[in-house]
Amino acid sequence: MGEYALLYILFAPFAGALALIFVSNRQPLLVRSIASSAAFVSLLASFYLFYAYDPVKGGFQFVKKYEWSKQLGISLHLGVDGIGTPLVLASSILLFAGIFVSWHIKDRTKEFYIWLLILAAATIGVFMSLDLFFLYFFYEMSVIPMYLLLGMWGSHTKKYLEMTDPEDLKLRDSVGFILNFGSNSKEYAAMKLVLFLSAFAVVALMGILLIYKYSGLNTFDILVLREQANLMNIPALGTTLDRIIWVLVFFGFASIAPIWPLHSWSPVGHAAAPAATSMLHAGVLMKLGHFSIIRVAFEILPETTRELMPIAAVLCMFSIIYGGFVAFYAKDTKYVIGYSSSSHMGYVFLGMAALNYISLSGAVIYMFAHAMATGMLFAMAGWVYDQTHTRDIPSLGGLSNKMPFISACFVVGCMASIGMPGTVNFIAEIMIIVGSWNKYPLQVIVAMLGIVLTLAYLFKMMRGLFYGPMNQKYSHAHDAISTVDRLPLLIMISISIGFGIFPMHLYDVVRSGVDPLVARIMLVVPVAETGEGLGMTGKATTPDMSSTPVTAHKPIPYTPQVSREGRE
Amino acid sequence: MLEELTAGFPILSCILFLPVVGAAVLWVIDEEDMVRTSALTIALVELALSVFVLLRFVPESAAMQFTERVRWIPALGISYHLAVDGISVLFVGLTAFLTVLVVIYSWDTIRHQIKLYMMCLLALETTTMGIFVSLDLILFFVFWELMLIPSYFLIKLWGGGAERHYAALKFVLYTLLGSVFMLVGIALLNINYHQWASLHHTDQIYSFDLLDLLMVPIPVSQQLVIFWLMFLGFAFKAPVFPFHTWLPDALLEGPIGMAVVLVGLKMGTFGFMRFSIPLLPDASKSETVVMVVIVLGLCAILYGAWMALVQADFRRLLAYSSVSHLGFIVVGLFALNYQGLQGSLLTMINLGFSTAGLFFIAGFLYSRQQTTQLAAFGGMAKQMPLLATFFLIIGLASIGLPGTNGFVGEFLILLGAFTAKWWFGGVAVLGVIFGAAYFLWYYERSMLGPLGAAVKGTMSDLQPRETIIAVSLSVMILWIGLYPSPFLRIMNGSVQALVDRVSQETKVSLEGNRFGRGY
Amino acid sequence: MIGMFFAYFAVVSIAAGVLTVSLRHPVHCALSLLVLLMHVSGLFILLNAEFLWAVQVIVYVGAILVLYLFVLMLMNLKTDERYFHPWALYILGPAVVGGGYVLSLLLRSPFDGAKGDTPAAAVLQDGNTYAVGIKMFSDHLLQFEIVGIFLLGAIIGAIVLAKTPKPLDRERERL
Amino acid sequence: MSDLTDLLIKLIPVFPLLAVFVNGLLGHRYSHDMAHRLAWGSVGLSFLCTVGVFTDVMRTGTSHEVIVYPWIFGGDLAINLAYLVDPLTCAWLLVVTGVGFLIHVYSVGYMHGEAGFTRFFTYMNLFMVSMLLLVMGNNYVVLFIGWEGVGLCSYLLIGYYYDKVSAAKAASKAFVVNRIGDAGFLIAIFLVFINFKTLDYTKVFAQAGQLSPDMATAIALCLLVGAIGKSAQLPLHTWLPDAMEGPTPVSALIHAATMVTAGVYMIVRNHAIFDLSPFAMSMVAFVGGGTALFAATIGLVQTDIKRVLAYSTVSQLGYMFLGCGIGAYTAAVFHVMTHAFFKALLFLAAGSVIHALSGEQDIRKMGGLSSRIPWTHRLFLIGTIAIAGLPPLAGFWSKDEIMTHAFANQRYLLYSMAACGALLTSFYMFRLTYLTFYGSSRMDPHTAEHVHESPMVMVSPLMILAFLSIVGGLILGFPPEHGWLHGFLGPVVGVGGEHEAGAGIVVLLMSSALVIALMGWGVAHFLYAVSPATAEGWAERFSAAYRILLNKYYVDELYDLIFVEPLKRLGAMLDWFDRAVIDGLVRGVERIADWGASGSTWIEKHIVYAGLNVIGYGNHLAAREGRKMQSGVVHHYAAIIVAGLFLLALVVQLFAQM
Amino acid sequence: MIPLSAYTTVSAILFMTGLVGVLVRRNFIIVLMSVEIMMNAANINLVAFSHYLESMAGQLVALFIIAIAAGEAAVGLAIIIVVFRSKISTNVDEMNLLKW
Repeated sequence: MGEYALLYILFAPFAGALALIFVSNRQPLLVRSIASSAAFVSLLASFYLFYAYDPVKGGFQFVKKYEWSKQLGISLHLGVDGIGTPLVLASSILLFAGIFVSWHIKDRTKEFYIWLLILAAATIGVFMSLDLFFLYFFYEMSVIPMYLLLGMWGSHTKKYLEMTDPEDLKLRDSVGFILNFGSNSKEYAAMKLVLFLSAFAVVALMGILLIYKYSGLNTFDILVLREQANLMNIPALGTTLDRIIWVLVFFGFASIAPIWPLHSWSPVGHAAAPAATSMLHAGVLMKLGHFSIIRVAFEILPETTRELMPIAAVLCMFSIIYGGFVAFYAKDTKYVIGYSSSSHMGYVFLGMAALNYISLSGAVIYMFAHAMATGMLFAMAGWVYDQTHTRDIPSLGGLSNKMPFISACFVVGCMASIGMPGTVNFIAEIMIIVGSWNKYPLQVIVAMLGIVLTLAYLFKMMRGLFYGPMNQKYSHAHDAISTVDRLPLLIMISISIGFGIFPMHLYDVVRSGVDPLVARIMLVVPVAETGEGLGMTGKATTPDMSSTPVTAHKPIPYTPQVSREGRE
Repeated sequence: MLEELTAGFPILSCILFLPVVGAAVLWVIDEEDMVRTSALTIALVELALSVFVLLRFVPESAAMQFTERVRWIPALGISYHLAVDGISVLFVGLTAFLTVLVVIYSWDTIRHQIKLYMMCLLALETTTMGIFVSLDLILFFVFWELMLIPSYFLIKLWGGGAERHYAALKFVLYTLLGSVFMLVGIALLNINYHQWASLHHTDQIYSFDLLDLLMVPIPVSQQLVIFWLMFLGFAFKAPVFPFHTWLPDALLEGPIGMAVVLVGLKMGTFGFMRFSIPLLPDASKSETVVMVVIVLGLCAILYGAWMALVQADFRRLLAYSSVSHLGFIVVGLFALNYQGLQGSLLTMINLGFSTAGLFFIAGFLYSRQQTTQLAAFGGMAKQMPLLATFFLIIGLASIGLPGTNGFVGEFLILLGAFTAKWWFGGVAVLGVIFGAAYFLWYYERSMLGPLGAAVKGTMSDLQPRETIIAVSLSVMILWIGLYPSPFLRIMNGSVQALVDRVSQETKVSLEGNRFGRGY
Repeated sequence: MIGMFFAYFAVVSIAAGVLTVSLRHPVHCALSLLVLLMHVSGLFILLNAEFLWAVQVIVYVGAILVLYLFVLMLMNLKTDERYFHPWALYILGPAVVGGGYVLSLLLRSPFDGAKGDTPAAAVLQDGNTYAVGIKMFSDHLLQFEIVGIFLLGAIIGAIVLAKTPKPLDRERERL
Repeated sequence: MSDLTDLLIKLIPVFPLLAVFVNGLLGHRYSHDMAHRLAWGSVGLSFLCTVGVFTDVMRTGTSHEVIVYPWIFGGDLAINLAYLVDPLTCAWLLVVTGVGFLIHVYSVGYMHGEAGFTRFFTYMNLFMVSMLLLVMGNNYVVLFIGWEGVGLCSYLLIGYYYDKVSAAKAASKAFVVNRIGDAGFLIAIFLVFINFKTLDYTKVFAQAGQLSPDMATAIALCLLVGAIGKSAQLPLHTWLPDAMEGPTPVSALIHAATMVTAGVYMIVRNHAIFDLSPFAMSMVAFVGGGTALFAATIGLVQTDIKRVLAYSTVSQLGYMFLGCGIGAYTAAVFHVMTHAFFKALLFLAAGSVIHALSGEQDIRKMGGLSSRIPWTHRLFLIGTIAIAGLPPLAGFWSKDEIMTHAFANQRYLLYSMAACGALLTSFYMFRLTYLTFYGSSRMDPHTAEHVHESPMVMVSPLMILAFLSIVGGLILGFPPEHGWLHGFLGPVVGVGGEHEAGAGIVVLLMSSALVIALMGWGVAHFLYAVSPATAEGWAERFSAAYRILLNKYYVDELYDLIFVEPLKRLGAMLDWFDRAVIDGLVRGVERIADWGASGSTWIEKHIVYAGLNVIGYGNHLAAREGRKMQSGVVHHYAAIIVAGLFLLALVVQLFAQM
Repeated sequence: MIPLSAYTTVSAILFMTGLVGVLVRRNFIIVLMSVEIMMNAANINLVAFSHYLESMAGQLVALFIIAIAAGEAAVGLAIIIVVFRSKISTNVDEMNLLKW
């Protein structure tokens, strides 16, 4: 298996999807078992990958390259580094969990699973693509199934933001449509999501093509481009080309992240999507944005990244606070989680913006952690929805009597989402804080307040769902009793807590991916240029205090062995 | 023999995780009585272990004892580092002790979901224990935050008030708000360590370990920033004066057991003593900090006492009296001299018996009249002489009558404060007067005088279980009051080390580990 | 001489075209179309395309037009009151202008290009039919086959379309 | 011998303490008889020990310092639970255990049949323990334990009848007012610690000389505040009269003989510090003199038998303070001892009266009791004479000594205050006696039926006290200024501040004191035995003054107005502040967050979503209008195709031309 | 020798005529006939160019066009018949089911 691990991970779901085409919907069990076994293969391979990835060696491993078009310089070039590995793992975990979460889908089961598998496989494909073309290819491929998943198996969203009259379609022909959240049908969501993401994907594509064209290397291969492409100092449109490319790539991909104010597709999309899709969507699909920015912008345009990344640092504040506030106000469970996701993605941007070893590692771990946390929450919101057929928080309540298991898991999910110690989120959070403080103290404070806000709205939602008086209408609701129902939650919880308590390997893996990157980005700079005047106000006692870890005088050689053996 | 057997035995880990493991065991027990018995057994075993630790603890020593240190996240310098010294070891015993009492108290006062309640309680015990025995700041923070979860549910699910949801959320939010700032402070400490370590090429370039951090000098300006960040964390939890409004709500709405833990275990002020002061000695003794914090403390003393004077609800009264006591503790802490620190430490322990004891009393009253409003009582001493007696004993301890534990602590604090600046002590002394006033006022109106008009039926005197609680508290109160020597001996070494740490110049701390390793 | 013939064929076919478009009765239209087709085939002769002339006469006139006539008769159409589209005038004007414009373009263009491999002499040597055949079955075989399949498809399509639908199934109705 | 003494010293407080525990924990399991035997027995044992210690001290003249165990320590602070027994302590110990023992015995009779009999004795024993600690402690903190301990017991015993509202209130008041004094005392302790780094008397007094005068004044004044609180001097005297809500033996023991003299004890004990500060000394003196006069005036018109005695106690305590203030420490101690005898006697006798009258305390409803309860009458009369200062009874000697000192020190103002006080004392005490025992009976008929002499167990302690009241002065303090007591205490309090008065002056002063006392008697006799109507006439004529006096100069009301009410109002204000401002801030933050949330949502709705929807809607509009081209009519499509073709051609052409 | 532009002119005029027919006539059959006219115009063009450029391709394409015209006629007429069955009309304007 070994070196082909990536292929197993990537193509097992595709193969599953292919196999499903030939199965009839009359045999749902067969459908599910095919889907789950495909996902299981992928999951196993991902775990193998994760643990077989050698952080000491670092770099891209398990590389496979297949020529696709010689003329255009396109090849199916797969490989993972320390950043991709955990995300691949997260994707396959969420896929596996998602298949069990959607175990009870009765309508067109086969098709659902086909699209779900394709969605996940495409996402995984992005995480392991080392070729810009295929990166983009998988990126788009992961967006398109969302349309079908939302449009066919989604649910209409009601009562979001005091929306009015969801059924009155006449509104669509009037100006009222503009302010009409009544257009919150699943079709609206699906259309909005796909159009929005595709539009911005095209923006990113433009960036990619500019890279392709102006690098003059006739290749889409990231590894080649990052070594040889020289895009600096080409004047264009009153500025330099690299900046234009960077901005195109950044905003093109950041829209899926989603960075404020490009987030509006996301909550509505989450809300309309079926649970498993929401999980994958919020869990890993949004990370495509960060990941692609890291892969494309960070790798190929390091200097420009250093120059322009403060944009993200500014926007992330808005993401955090704004998303938190809206989540606080929303009355729909999935909107709450959706906005919380878009708020939390701000932390990832913060970690990325600070551009140092710790914070960027924190950002990557946060992506992984958030995948688990938000996956749990969406799974449970989905369960509640399946039982009560409403997501309107005010009309729910007291469900903890009916579903103790779910409510207990929900607590864990909330805690994970808040970054309660003991979950891997906490590790990520503290790394982001530690890393970013010197460069962006204000943002860190804002992020901290964001945590408080997160707790406020998640607890508010938890109280709304599970405590207080129960509506007798929902007395038939029942808990997740069977293994199939509990399995996904337990997997995600155990992963979240397991890595929260033993994050060493995860950390090593991520560090091995982040270190060369940060070194690339930061080392080209003379020390004087960054960090001066920020952070420490240290005085004569220890003059070196004024420098920050960000601007370390020399790269700190990353040697996991040392830290692993430690002292004593 | 016993020592040989127990050498190297991770007793602190056992203490730390026994309750939570016990809670997991409770999960599978269905029968309610069995649940209660098991919970009590677990709590008692925990108490036994804690007492064992206390007995084996070498007094008059500043050293960290029973150290357990396992690298946890080596890359970030986070380790699983448990140890107790004179500052923290008493809290271990206190936590175990109070938990036993709370379990006993909750025996039949908790009427629904007893299993879950006991589980939460035991989980709470683990987290509070964790706060007291962690030497790694992240580990500490872990427990600090985790503590919120059981607390939240205890308040929310078993609280008596109508506003309990609000109170629970308020408590959690408040604490979290503070602790996120603290987290930033912790991060800054780590960054500082990192800079130092990368300059000195140590093999550990990141560390959150208290002992490591203590070796590293911190520029004063940086210390101030970190100090205020951590101050917020601890002050919100403590709660120090202007941050106290969650306390009355949480105590009034939450169940008695939770209230006992909240007021009995002074985690916030412990944090000052454990982390803020030793880590940031220069900031702690800087003029502004001392003035601001002590003035806040003095405000708290008077404010809490005055507020307590006019409260008609006993639990609110206790909440404000707790604020007042916290004022004393803070004043003592930031007097930054031996008596102040020792007094504060002792007072933290004392309140675990006295204020927590009064909450038990409040609980006894509550279980009889379903309220602690003054209006529902009056002349209770006639019907419940035993309760009235214990009420008086514990209450007098809380107002610091000589011969009770309260006096020893308060006396030391006042002495320390007075030594630091005469008017610190001078103002704080007023709190002594008001303390007597509000307690006696409430006692007089609830226990003495003719039978109250609103008293419904005849109230039974203390039940055996309640008597056990009251008696054990009273014994502890009188023990510490009359013969505090064992307790003081336990503290002395560590307090001395702390005083040395604070009084020495920064330069000295550069050279390393007078405080650190020998500690 | 050839010029005469050309003028005749050209004028008549244009006139027939105009009649086809403008006559009221469909059968008349079909008949004038017949005239048109015949005269266009004449133009083919002038251009040395005998095979095409034959095909034009046989297929167009003999088959297609007859098909039209059959259909017309099948439907037994009456003359419409308003056989022009209501927008006719709006369309005619621009059409005339556009047509003039196209004409002017045509007249100004030199139409000169690379000569092909079959000059008139080569054609005349073995006859037009031979030349067409050689060309068709060598270089343009694929296109030829495609057209064949297309025709087949068209025939099947026509049959399917024109087939009289069965009356609704009783069983399904009962359901 | 010394070891034995040390052991005895250690044992003195142990017996009552044991009794406290046994009675307190097991008292409800056995009979009252057992309980009271334990109680007075333990005190008796203490007394015996005291006597043993006393003889040793008297014999050797040395003081003993006994450390029981280290109590509070750490850093530079070391406080032991330790005793210091020197002559001063011995004097107090004798009074405390001796008088205490008698009162315990008396209580057996007095409290007979009361509910909470055991509780009473437990408290009494606890009081003994505290009082013993107070006088025996070798440092300020042990003193403070006792100091607060007696306060607590006073609280408990005043509130003994806790179901009486007035009792409960009086108890709280006593405690809180005492606490005010205690706060001062605490500050004094801190000041001492700061200056001497120790709290042991011996070490402190050894270094006292190094104290700066200002600091000495500060310490002394703080100590004075403590003393004022405990000894019910102006302006903290208000609790003592209210304390009469307790059972009479309590009043006798605590609020007359022992506890209230603790202030005097403290001042005498700290004379080394007081001596350094003339200002503080005169403060002490004036507080004492003022209180003596002030309380005496109130005593003139009170109608409650115990209250009169209470004010008289306050007044007498004033004399003691006055004595201290002019440096006549021995005289003050002397007066403490004699006062303990006769005031205990008076209180117990009053208790006997009350006992006889089934709880009646209003002297207006007494009268003519001399025949009904003769023993009580006689004993009360002895007490009255003693306090009024008629030689050779005890009060004369001690009071006269203080006045002599005042005169001899040229503190004439103080002397005249004391003299006036003496006159008034004599008057109101005889007034009390007359109204109670002579004249016609004004009792309820119902009460009158049950009047009976108290049992022997009550009367016999009275007799002993009466005996002591008669001879105590002579034994202890005769000849004036050179008596046994002076010799005994001399080593402790020294002779500083005592001026030798000439013999002639002494005699003169004695006779004037005698005259003053007799005058008081005479006036009382005239008003209440000869012409009762005159008294009423005077009361009417000076009704304003009378009312002021009756209402104790409205001090309580004044305090309510100045302190209690504003405090309560302040509390209410703060409560409002807490709810409105601090909690309001929190809620304000919540509100802001809420605004933030709704504002963000508004933006989300009206800008972000709407912005996107505008694009969508534009698209929609374009489509809605544009679709009309899709008329379904082939012609239109064809026409458009054609038009397009033309356009294309045009474009091509244009480009070609370019 | 007749110039090429003569043929193209004729072809253009015929094409325009056919085009006008397509656009203005309401009878579907006549519309189809107009299409035939346009095809013939195209054929003339092709053949003429074939002749003048000495390439056989033009004629071949013309041939294919005729074949396709046959197919078109067959299918078109079949459609007309189907439509006529349901609508009893061959009026193009009435066949606007594709509207909007």
